[in-house]
Amino acid sequence: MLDAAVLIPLFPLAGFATLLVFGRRLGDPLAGWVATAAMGGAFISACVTFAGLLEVEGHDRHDVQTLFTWIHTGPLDVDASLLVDPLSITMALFVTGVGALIHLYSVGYMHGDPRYSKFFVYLNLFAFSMLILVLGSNMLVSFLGWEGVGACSYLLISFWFERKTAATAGKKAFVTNRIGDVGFLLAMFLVFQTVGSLDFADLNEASLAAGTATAIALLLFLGACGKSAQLPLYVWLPDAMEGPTPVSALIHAATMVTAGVYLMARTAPVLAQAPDAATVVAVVGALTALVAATIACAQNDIKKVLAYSTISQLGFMFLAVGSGAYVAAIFHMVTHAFFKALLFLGAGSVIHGLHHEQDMKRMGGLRKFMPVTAATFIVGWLAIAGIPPFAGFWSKDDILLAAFHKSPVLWAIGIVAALLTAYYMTRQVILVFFGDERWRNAPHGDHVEDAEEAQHAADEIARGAQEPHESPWVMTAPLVVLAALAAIGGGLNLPFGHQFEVLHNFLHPVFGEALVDNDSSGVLILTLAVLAVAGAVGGLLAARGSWWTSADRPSLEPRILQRAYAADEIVDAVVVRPGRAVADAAAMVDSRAIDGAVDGVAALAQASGQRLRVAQTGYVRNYALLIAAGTAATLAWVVFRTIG
Amino acid sequence: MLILGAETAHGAATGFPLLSALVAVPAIAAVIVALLPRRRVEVVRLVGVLGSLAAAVLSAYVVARFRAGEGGYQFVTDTAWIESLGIHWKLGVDGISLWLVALTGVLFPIALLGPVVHDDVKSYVAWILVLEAACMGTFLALDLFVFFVFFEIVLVPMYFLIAGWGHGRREYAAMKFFLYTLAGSAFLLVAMLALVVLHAQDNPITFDLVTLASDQAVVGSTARWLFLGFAVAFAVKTPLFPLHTWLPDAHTEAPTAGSVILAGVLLKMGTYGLLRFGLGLFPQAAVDLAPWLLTLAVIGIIYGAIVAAVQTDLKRLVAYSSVAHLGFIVLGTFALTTNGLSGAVIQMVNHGISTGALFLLVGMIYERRHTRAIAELSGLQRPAPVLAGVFTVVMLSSIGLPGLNGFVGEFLVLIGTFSVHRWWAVAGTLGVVLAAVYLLWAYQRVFHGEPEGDNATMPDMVWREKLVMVPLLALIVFLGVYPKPVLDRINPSVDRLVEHVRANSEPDAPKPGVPREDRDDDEAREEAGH
Amino acid sequence: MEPTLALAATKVDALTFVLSAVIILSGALGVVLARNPVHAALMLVQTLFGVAVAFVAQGAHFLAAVQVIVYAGAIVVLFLFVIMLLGVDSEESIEAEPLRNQRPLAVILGLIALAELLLLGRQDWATGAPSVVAPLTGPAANIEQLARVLFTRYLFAFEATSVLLVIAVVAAVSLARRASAEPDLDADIIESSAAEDAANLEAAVTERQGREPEVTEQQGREGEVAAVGVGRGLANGGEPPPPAPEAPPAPEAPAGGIEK
Amino acid sequence: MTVGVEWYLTLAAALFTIGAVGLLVRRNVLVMFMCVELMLNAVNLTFVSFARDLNDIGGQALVFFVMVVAAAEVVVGLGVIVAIFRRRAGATADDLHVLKG
Repeated sequence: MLDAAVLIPLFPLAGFATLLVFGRRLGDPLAGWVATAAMGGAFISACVTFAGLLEVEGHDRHDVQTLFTWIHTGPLDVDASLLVDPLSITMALFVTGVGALIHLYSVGYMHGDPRYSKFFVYLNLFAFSMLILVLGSNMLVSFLGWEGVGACSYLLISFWFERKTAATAGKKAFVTNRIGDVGFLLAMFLVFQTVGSLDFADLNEASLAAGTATAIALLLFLGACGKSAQLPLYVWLPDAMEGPTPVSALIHAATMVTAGVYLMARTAPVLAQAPDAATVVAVVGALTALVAATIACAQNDIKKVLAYSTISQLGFMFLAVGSGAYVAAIFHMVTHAFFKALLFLGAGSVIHGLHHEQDMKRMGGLRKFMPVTAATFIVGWLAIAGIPPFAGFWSKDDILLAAFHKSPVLWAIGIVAALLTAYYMTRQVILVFFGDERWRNAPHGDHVEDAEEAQHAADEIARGAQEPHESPWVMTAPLVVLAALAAIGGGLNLPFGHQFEVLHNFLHPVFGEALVDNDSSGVLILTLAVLAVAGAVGGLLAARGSWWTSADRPSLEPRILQRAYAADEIVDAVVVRPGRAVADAAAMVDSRAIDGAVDGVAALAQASGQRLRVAQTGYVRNYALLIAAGTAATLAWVVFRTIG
Repeated sequence: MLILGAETAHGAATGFPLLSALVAVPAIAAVIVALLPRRRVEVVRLVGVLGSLAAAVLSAYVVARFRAGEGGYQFVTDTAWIESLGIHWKLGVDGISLWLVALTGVLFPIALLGPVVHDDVKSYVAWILVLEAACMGTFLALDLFVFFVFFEIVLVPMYFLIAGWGHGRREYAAMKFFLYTLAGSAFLLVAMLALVVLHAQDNPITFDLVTLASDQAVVGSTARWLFLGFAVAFAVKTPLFPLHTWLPDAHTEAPTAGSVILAGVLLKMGTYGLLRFGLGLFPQAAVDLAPWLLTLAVIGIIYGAIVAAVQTDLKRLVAYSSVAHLGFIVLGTFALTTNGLSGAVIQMVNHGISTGALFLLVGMIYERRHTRAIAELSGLQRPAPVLAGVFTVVMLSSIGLPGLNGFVGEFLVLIGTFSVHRWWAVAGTLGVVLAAVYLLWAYQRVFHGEPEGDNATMPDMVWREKLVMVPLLALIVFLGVYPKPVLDRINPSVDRLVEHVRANSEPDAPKPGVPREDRDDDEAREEAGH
Repeated sequence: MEPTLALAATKVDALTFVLSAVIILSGALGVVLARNPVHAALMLVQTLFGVAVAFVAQGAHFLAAVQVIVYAGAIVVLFLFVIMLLGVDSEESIEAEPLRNQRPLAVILGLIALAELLLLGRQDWATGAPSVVAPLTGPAANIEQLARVLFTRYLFAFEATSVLLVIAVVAAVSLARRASAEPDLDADIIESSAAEDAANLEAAVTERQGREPEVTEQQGREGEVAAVGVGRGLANGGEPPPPAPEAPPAPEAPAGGIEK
Repeated sequence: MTVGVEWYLTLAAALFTIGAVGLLVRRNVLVMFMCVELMLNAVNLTFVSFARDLNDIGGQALVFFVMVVAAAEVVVGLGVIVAIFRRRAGATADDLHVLKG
């Protein structure tokens, strides 16, 4: 049954190939259904593989399936092989599961788009890449997926390429990711040099020198920062919201951005050997969680809030990784996938219902018009805010506990970030679903750039149908499923004793010794949990107090936060402009100095020719005179040779 | 075919002179084209395409019959040419040249089929066929003299292709290309003759590469100077920073087919020469001077990418990207490790495919829009989704996305360099980021956004263009996913080269006695190779 | 050989030498110094006869005959024919020498070379090995000896020279033939010579302003082309372009090569 | 006083010099041509002298060839002159300087 692992990535690949060839002929919505079916197949394969894995006993749950030799030169021998173990199958399960739901949702969301089939081509290719990433048994295969998801992310963010912002955002995402990839690449080189193999298994078994371990861990973390949008490489993720909302849900919330966490977890033994690097990871994670949360408090774009929230939550995961709590990180990754995908899809449903309105200040009171969306969104809100017994509480609590063991300072940062999370999410829920129906008065669609859409919106208004509407079932069904998961997902890993820690036990063979088992006293756990809940409730109440009555409170939206600490401007001033200047200077040097030298040589030849052409008078007697002079000179030389 | 298969099957060098045929077929086709009447354009095209396809089939046959796992030269042809000077018509392939021959075989039919030329088709086709013959000869030659002859012949058809069918400042570009390369070749000629003469002091005179490489008659500072002579010629051709400025002009002004061949095949002569002659003839000097060349390679990677980023001409941008990519090849070559060298060889092939495809695509845009200025293009993805899609794949390959061909070479080069010259590899890895910057930025400006003006009505690819792109795309994906067949044939030869360099560059014992043994060994293997 | 006879022979030899030397050198100087080309040609005949005498004095009887018949007889006559045909028998102004320092330099260089030759001659005149081909002194007559060598050892060269002569004849015919296919061009160019000055001046003004002071010596390729163009214009009755004021006056231009 | 080969050679050298100087100073193309003939004759004289001195008929054979070549040269040269003079009525060597750099 483990052999079904091969099918997991194969299904999306087949879907990709089918749609690439026949996509346009299948059209809307058949192409979407094909893609969804492919994801469904992948999910079933993952379930089968999972079942197969459960049949194997404990520490033997580690199976490498080699497909073919990929690159083999000299000492380097890399197979295209898949690794089936508890960690990878956990990832595969939630990637395929959440992925299938989001594919289903997209069938409805993308309805009517001129490039409908292409969207699913990209989406399937993304799923394939993501599965290769999590299932790869060595760093290079994972890197294949790693880069593949980056490329698909690029294609999907700039899906509506006519919009300049979308195109720019796609490019920004790819380039920022590439910066992180340098870290991944260098880490691979270093691993190969020291370990002699790129297999995760070999790397994790190797005992490395402290410096090497730190270097590898930090380089991998650099890669993870790029992919998982951590400080300072997070700037691409908010812009990535230019992509269609299902993309934001799938790629920029649930799956791809968690790849960095997965990578760090996968190479946990290396991090365990490098305590300094672990500290760096934890600190960066905590700071990211805090900074992004503050920014999220002042955003008005419904998706931007969620984007910064995602960054913040990813920061929590890295805080867990850095604290050695890999299970907590994976746990939070899974629950986060549930509730953040839910929130994004809900936001998408709202945007869809409001004809591409994304400004929360022009929403309000939508719960009456979109009951299913509102209900599920509220579940997601409770989950992310950390209100027990929803999923987010349990995973976040795990992380904060681990952080406390690492350092109380980190815990304090974490708890503030959690408080802010509750605050901004509550603000969002109130602004969108409660309060006045501000969309009635708002000048509708003035920010919509697409003329066709504006026309469409105008038509809707003319027909008196400008009232928001609930989305079709293909969109709400995934919401309901995800809401259920967000509600009960915490059950995966309950801190009530060993037998309840299902995920912990399941993943234990993977992390083994790398896992720090903190024997915390029940009192401490309880205290911290109560404090966390208190923080969450505090944030919630603060937001209710501030935003319930009025949506217009500029004092609570400082300009600096709205502009996200001017990060884009700083990047522009520190990286882009100097880079541009350097490039211009280099181009100038190239054409003036280097090519100038070449042309200068040519000009020199030409100029000397111009000077010397005067000697060619054209008078034959002049030439004859020169010949005579040459003869006399030659004779003189002979005379001196013979006589002198 | 059957008979000839039977003869080569048991490794006989005699029988059908397969490699000579590889050179002769395009040359004969060129002569036939030259004899055809000028007005029969269709016949001319047909003969040209058939000639290049025949060469492609032959090269595919060579690839198929090539015995993997052997590092020595195969299919060796050796006939005395100018006996008194020890010059032989000696051709052979090993795992390194095999793929360059195959690349030549693939790219020329594509270059002939892809872009359509309307003026003076006869001369155009004839020149391209002459070029193909010369390229084949360059990669197959195992005699320094024969190599030099082909190396120089290449310039003539390329000069006429640029000057005759190019754009803009084509005369300037053609002249620059010709003179620049010729100036480099002067160093090559002098160094080559010096090597042969010095070798002939104690041995029978010969231009034979294998003998010269194994005898190691020239050592010490002399070898370094001679190596520099070779290196300058090949660095111009490669081109290595700062000898690269002929390339943007030549690539930009050349006709599409010229750009494809220039980038795909001609540049490889430089890197191939460095590898085959630089390392083979002067291993000690190569080791001594490797840090300098590595530095230049890294500068080329970074610098080429940076300069490419601000180009306003799409073709020029692709041209500068070649500078960066070729930097990777040189980096891998002078890392002098199996990984690095294998990566360099496969990167030569990859760059030929990717950049060749990029030039084809840019040529298609130019044919439709009659401009290459990035500023005048916009939103092409909407009117031409297929073109945009193909461009995306090729671009990602050029960026080095895993799963596509470009990655394999870059990765091997970098990982091979990292273990011996760590910081050079780190700097080279930064080029990976820059490649994404300039290509994606260009892609955004050209294909993304609203199509304005004439861009909105630009026609998409026609079936002929799709047909031409299909093999390239297939190779891009295949080489990225399953490079094993290629690497399996490259590796033994590369191992042999690395071993040769290692054996002849022991820091304390470059005495003639040591390599003598090695030579016997080599010769034995050479015999086995026959 | 008897000493008296030998002495007598020596005296005859010396006399012959001195006579022939005077004839040769005076004729040569005459060629160089004669103003009239016809005179120069006649002085050339004198020199050629002198050389023939010197040949006889040294036993080259056959060559002496050929010298008189071919050189003096055929070649010089050819010269005279051409002189008459072209009507260039006018006297050249010996005083005018447009190239600066050409004359003194020529004489000085000539004398230096001569002095060097003679200096070398003091050391060693002939350095070859005697009788490489065939001995000069022998029973057969000079003409027979020469024929034997020519038709054996130098046969190939002999045949080659015959081919050379044929080619020369063909060349002469084709060169001298009036190209009837393109009479306009010829006419134009001949007519253009009158307009050349103006054209040159114009070219000088427009294209090479101030680059070189001596416009008269310009007459570069561009000028030539321009001249043809202007020549056409003149032939069609067009006005010649007015000479630029700052250029030298037209008569100094080199159109009238041989002064009347 | 014996008339040795050096006498004739000195004479030939003088003749050659006169011819060469004439070539340099005269502007009439035909006269220049004649000066060339003078130089050729000077060389012929040396050949004959050497032939006698070295007792070798080869020198005389060479003179024979020189004469033939001279004849051919004169024919072609005069043909060229005729062609030139037909195009530009009356010209000296100095007028023919279109190959000026």
